[in-house]
Amino acid sequence: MTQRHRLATGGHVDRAQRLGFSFDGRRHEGHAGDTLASALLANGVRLVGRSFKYHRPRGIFSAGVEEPNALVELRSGARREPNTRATVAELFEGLAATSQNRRGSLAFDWMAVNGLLAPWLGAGFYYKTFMWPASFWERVYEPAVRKAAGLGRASGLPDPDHYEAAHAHCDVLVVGAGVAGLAAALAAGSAGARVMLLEQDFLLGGDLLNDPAQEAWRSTTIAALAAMPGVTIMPRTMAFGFYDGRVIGAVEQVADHLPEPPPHAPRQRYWTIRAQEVVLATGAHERLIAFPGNDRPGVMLAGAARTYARRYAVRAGETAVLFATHDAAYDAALALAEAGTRIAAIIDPRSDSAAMQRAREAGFTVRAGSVVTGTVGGTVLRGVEIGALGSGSRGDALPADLLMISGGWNPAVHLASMAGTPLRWDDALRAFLPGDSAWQRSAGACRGVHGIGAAAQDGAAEGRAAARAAGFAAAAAAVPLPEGPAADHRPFELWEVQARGKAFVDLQDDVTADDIRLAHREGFIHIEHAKRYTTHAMGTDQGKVGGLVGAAVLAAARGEPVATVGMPRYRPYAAPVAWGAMAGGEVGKHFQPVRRTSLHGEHDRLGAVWMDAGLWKRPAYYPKATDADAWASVKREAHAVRERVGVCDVSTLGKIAVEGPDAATFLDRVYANTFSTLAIGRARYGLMLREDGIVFDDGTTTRLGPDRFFVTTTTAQAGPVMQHLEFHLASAWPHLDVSLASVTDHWAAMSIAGPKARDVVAAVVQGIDVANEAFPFMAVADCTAAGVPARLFRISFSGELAYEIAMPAGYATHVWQAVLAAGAPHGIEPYGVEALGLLRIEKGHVAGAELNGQTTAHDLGLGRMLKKKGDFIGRVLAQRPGLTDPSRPHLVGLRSVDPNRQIRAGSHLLVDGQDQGWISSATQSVVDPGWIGLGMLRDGAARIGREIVAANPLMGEEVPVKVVTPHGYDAENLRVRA
Amino acid sequence: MLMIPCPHCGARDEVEFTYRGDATVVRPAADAGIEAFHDYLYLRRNPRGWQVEWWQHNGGCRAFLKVLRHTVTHEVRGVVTATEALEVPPA
Amino acid sequence: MARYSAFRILTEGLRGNSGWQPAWRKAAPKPSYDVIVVGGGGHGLATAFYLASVHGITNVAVVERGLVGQGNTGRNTTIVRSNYLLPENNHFYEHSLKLWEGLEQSLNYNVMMSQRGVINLFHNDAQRNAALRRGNSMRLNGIDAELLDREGVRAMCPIVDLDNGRYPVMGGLLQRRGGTARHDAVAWGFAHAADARGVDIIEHCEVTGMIVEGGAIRGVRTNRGEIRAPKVGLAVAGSTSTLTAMAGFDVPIETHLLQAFVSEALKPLIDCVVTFGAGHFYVSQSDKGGLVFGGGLDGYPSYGQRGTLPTAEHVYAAGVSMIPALGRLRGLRSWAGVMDMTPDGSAYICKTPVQGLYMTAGWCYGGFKATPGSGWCHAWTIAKDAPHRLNAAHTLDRFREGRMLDERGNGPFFWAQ
Amino acid sequence: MSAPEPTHPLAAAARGHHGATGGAALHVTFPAREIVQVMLRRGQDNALAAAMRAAFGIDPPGPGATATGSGVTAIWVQPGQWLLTAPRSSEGALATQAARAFVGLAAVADQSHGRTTIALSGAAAREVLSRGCRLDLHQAAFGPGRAANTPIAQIGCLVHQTDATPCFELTVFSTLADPFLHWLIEAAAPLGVDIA
Repeated sequence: MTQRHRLATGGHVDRAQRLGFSFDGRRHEGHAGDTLASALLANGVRLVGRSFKYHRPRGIFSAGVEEPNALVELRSGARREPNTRATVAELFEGLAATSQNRRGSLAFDWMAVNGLLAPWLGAGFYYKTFMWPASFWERVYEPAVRKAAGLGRASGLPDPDHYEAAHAHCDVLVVGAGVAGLAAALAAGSAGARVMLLEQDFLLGGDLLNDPAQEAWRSTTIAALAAMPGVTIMPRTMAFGFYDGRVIGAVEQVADHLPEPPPHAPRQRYWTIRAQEVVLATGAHERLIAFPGNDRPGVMLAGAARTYARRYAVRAGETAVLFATHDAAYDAALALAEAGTRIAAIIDPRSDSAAMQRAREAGFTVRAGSVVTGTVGGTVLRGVEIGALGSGSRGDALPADLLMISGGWNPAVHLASMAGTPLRWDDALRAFLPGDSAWQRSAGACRGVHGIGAAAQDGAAEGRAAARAAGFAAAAAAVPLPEGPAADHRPFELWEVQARGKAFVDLQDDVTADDIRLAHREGFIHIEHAKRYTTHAMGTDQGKVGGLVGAAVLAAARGEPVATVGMPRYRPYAAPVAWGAMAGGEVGKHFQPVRRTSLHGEHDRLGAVWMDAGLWKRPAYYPKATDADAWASVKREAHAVRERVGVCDVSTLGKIAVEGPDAATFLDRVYANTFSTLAIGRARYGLMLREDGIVFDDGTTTRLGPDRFFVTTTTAQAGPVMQHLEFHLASAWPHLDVSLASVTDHWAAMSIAGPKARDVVAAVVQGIDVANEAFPFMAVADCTAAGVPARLFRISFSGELAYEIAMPAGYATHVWQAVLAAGAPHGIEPYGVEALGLLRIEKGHVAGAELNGQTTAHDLGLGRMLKKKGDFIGRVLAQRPGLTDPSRPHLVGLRSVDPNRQIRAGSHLLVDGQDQGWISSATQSVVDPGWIGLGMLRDGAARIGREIVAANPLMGEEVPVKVVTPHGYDAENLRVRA
Repeated sequence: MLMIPCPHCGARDEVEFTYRGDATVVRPAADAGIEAFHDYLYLRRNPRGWQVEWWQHNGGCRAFLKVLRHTVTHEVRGVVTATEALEVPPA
Repeated sequence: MARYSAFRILTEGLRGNSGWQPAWRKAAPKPSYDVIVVGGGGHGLATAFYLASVHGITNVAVVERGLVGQGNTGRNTTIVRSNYLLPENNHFYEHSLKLWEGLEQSLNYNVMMSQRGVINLFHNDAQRNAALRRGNSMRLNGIDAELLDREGVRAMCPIVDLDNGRYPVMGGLLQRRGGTARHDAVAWGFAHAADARGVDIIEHCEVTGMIVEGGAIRGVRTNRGEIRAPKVGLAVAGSTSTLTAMAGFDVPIETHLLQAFVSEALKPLIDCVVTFGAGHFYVSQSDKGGLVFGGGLDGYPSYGQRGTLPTAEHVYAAGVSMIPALGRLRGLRSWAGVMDMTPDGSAYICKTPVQGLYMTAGWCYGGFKATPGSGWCHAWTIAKDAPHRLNAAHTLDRFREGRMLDERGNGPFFWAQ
Repeated sequence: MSAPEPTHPLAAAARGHHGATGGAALHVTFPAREIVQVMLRRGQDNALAAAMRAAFGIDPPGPGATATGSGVTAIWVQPGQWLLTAPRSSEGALATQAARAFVGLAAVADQSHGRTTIALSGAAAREVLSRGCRLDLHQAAFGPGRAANTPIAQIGCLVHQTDATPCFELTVFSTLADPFLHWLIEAAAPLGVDIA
């Protein structure tokens, strides 16, 4: 028979919608409105999991986010989600769940043998043991510990769903849509504030859902809120953290209640919400009582049993015992009795109370002054042992399959605490309540105001105050609030019933009251130490139901009040959050945006192999079918440049327009060399240092007018250089009248290099005489290129006669095609970054590998560039002895003695067996075939001509190399000036 | 998340800004020597409390701003432009 | 105090574990000591332990503002390695790693050292070349390092997605002897062992002033009274500047926060420590089953021990980009430590401008792995009033001299540029 | 040879409908624009205002604001900096006009090719932008004529609301226009979007 524990009427489930689901392969049926937990209970499934350490049988303990026990693997395949709380997993058609942390079946988990070893597996046992023999920890013990530990299994497969981020702003954010939250949102919304109302549940109402009498107010209020244009209601949205600046992080479960997300929809949405005011109406979590066997399936929080009966119309047991410490818990007995459960007894340590009398009048058996001393049964509860308060021994057993317990209620102060709110102990509620805070307002049960009517009043008052504080001063009309019976949540102080047997304070991590006492005995007397030593309150539930109980056991051991012992600090997250949600949409291929030059399509058409350069995609080389391998392509391209002509996209270089009356002065200060003397229409190589005297960047800068310069940077440093310039203009020299504009994206640029470059340029460019005398090395002029406005630079990185044509980016394709056409008769080849690197290494030009943030101008052979007079960034600190030490590694050229033996960047340079430097760049030469490189070598200049060793022990290589000048190719620069 | 009230743009998320160091250190005169530049570049008061800092609103108006911020509570109490001054309150 | 042994474990288990004693005494301060170590984290306790065990100096107080091991020792991501480029750093960290390798036996405490391997992934030629240079530096200095190609990475950590990310994985630099240890146990183990050698560990004892007379340290003022000593060592993580200010000098340090995260507990999924090269993310799995992960600094000075969302978003995004299977797992907890960040990213273990005042500081985000080495070198420096050769370069004055220990060429206070 | 028309950075972008079907709530176009960055010289505030009024009929707008006149819109972007935008006429026309008008008063940089404008309109435009934009775009906080620079999906974006539809003109660096458009399409996919 299906759903044999389902009530015929009542609750917030839709009996017309039958949803099939499975647990451990067994088929069951539930209804829309169920959670997995309520559906399991409806079908009589009690045993749902195994505990962390002792593999004890565990059942459903709560009806909400605080669940420590009922963790399952939800779904299957790549969508498997381990450690999913059955109590919050919304049921859908076809849901498949599997129990976890067991070997063998759930009913016969042979790891339960750990329970027999419990005397040696107590708190912190691993710190004192597993040390003998010394080598065994990693080889034997640790693998076994790891395998046994952990809870559920990850799928190990890529998550097929996607996630998105979202941002919101509001005047008043209300977290929690129980009665207090609804009232707060209603009050704030009525005042005209922009309100967001977050509720982690799929239904709004919280405890209102457990009282049919409140249904009218609940539905009217939800409808009223929905009708307010300024109010946004967000169910299935859990606020996980409260951050600086009144920013709340929340996750909306967009599609977790569906078999899979609808097309285009994310599984979850991660919200960052900036609020002017925050009202926390997060409710309270009922807490357990520690007594032997308090973990057996069938032991359940009283409020949860009541919720299953009233909200889900499920009878959690046939014969129940209620173990209550306060009057409010008695409603559970009433609810279950209404549901048809036989209430065998109400056990209460108190001698008398109003609820007790009412219960007796209603015909319940109440055993005052008594406590539960233990439970009996196997994998499910069969009986409850009852004894007198303080007797210390286990009492008689009363048959029952459900034990409802309530040690009191802990306000859910997680978010308030994260907001920096101090917590204060309340002696009546025996719980920590939020104190005063400038950052948030708490309302309702989360600040100890219980009962429908009182919580509603409290919520409305805080909602109104929040709206007022957010600038909505207009007195809002009084909002309708529900009436409700007062409920007394002040508990008798009973944290633990001491008797023989394991009494758990943390159900998930198998922490017992004895473990806490052991920690105390071993000196871990502070709550933070005890927590860490025992792992108390460190499971997925973060101790929501037992955290305070453990603290109280510790307090008792210390002989101090709980208030003094305190609670461990609350940190994000209020409840666990999906990794994918926190990551949002910028993952995988979209982890960072791809930056493309305007010639990207041209490179693609030419079959470029791409490489990443920061965000940019750049052509590494352009393979041809006739190339034997990548090196063949690279060498072919470089050959073309050395022998004929090549063209390369250099649009990625940073470009900054520097203008203003003080532009020249400014550049003189940010560059180590001088620009104020540069003639208009000329370019100059510039070297920029950091303030610490280390080389920062290089590039060519052009003077376009008396107060107009065009600065170029390396591709990698374009952003940092801009910020560096802006910072010094703002902080060091605010009096200089200079403006900076990044024009990197406006200008595309291509380098045309090789002996035939002039012929190609002459054919493409109009308006300039490109003859050597008329347009010498380092000349710059505006022109047209293939009919479009352009700027021509005569600069070279390759060591050949070379020009750079820059043009507005939208014309780059047009000019590129014109260049290829004009170059065709000369055998022009496009060349990529690899060939560019080959050419510059041959020529001895430094690049990123040498400008690595560890080298000085002197190290790089550029010391002559530093101007002798005047201030510039880096001038003073470059003079420190450690940076002028002549023994520092110095730039050298390197050549493999055997031209066929490869040398690699990253190898170290050994001289007489001593590590004296490293190879920064390496390639194959095309002018003198063989492997060459640049490196940094101590006493480099003095060692030119020597044969040393390039050692690469990582790859088992030792290659003899000859130290040569880095500037071996056309040392007189005849080619670039030709 | 820090919300920094840019004097030009209004309150914006910390992601739009980049911290750029203690704004109370001043770049020495060109002839000040190694010791002065060492102190400027390396030594930090690093207060546990209020500090005036450089932040660039590089995701917004790109202005360099002086921000008075508390290094424990992260509270931002004042933001001014680069050429204005901020008083540091007593701890 | 009795040693932990297999026999004791057995007999205690049989009598209800009722005979265990506190792991260390709750000492009260005496008026004077030979050495005061300020800071009861891993570094301070290790300093005290090595003062006692190596140098025979046992009249030592460790004064701790709060609890043992509740600062960065208890809030890091537990990684142990010595894969550094610069010889000054890799020699030091290798010494530290060797101390780790024998720590259980030295301390009679299981710190759960697990040499499961640390991989740094690289994604392009420039990163590969830098990894080669660093790995070769390690090898030439006698430290284990291996270059992994893509298949090697797949074999060590099959769950890493080599191809589908924005930046495909090209390979990795592996240090097999690297791994993890149980952070709390390190603090407790050093406390246990130092205490056993006579060191007074004084918790809830906050230093409120430094007693400096004639340029020399004479002791500290605390909320539990004045404590005199001719030598004082600082091991206070993010609070170094506060204490040096009490002694009258500023240091090249900015205190920043670094977030760390742990997932729900899972059955074994990741068997090594793996670091993404294309974003700020690294992850390992604790023995309890949680994935322990982190990334980069939040980017502004803070003593607040709590981070904000943008940095967390990046960490999670980088994580799921490296390992797409992480998407359906859940983050359980996040927290933050406060880091002494130095201009060049390397630490200080040195004398100070005040005679008799020493420090181990500036550990940036790498202090945990340094714990035994830092304590060992700090103890040496205190005992001999001179640095050991392993920490001779780790001075406060190196910036005056232009002898920075900048592993990555990031430049001074790179996060502030 | 007559000057060719420049290639638009999004010329290759897929046109047509993307994402959910059932009545596209959103429309995207790529208006061709000239964009000129104007940077005030020290002490020339009043003179520049006068010159801008004379040349374009508008006063330089203050922070967060825009001003439109005679076919040209000025958008405040930084202290002392504005973008002038106009529908594309001929290459460099607006930059040349601005440079002439502002001689000695401001530096002028043509950004027409460096920035790409994507116009997003539709009732759900705010909702789509909220998937990556951290600004408060609610009517009470933003509105027609308002503009702000902010990073969206790691890409710097000038968000300019041009009307109450609402329509937003999103101006980004041209070399990042493609990933930006991709982000926009992904964000809009649950609602459906038409690219014209």
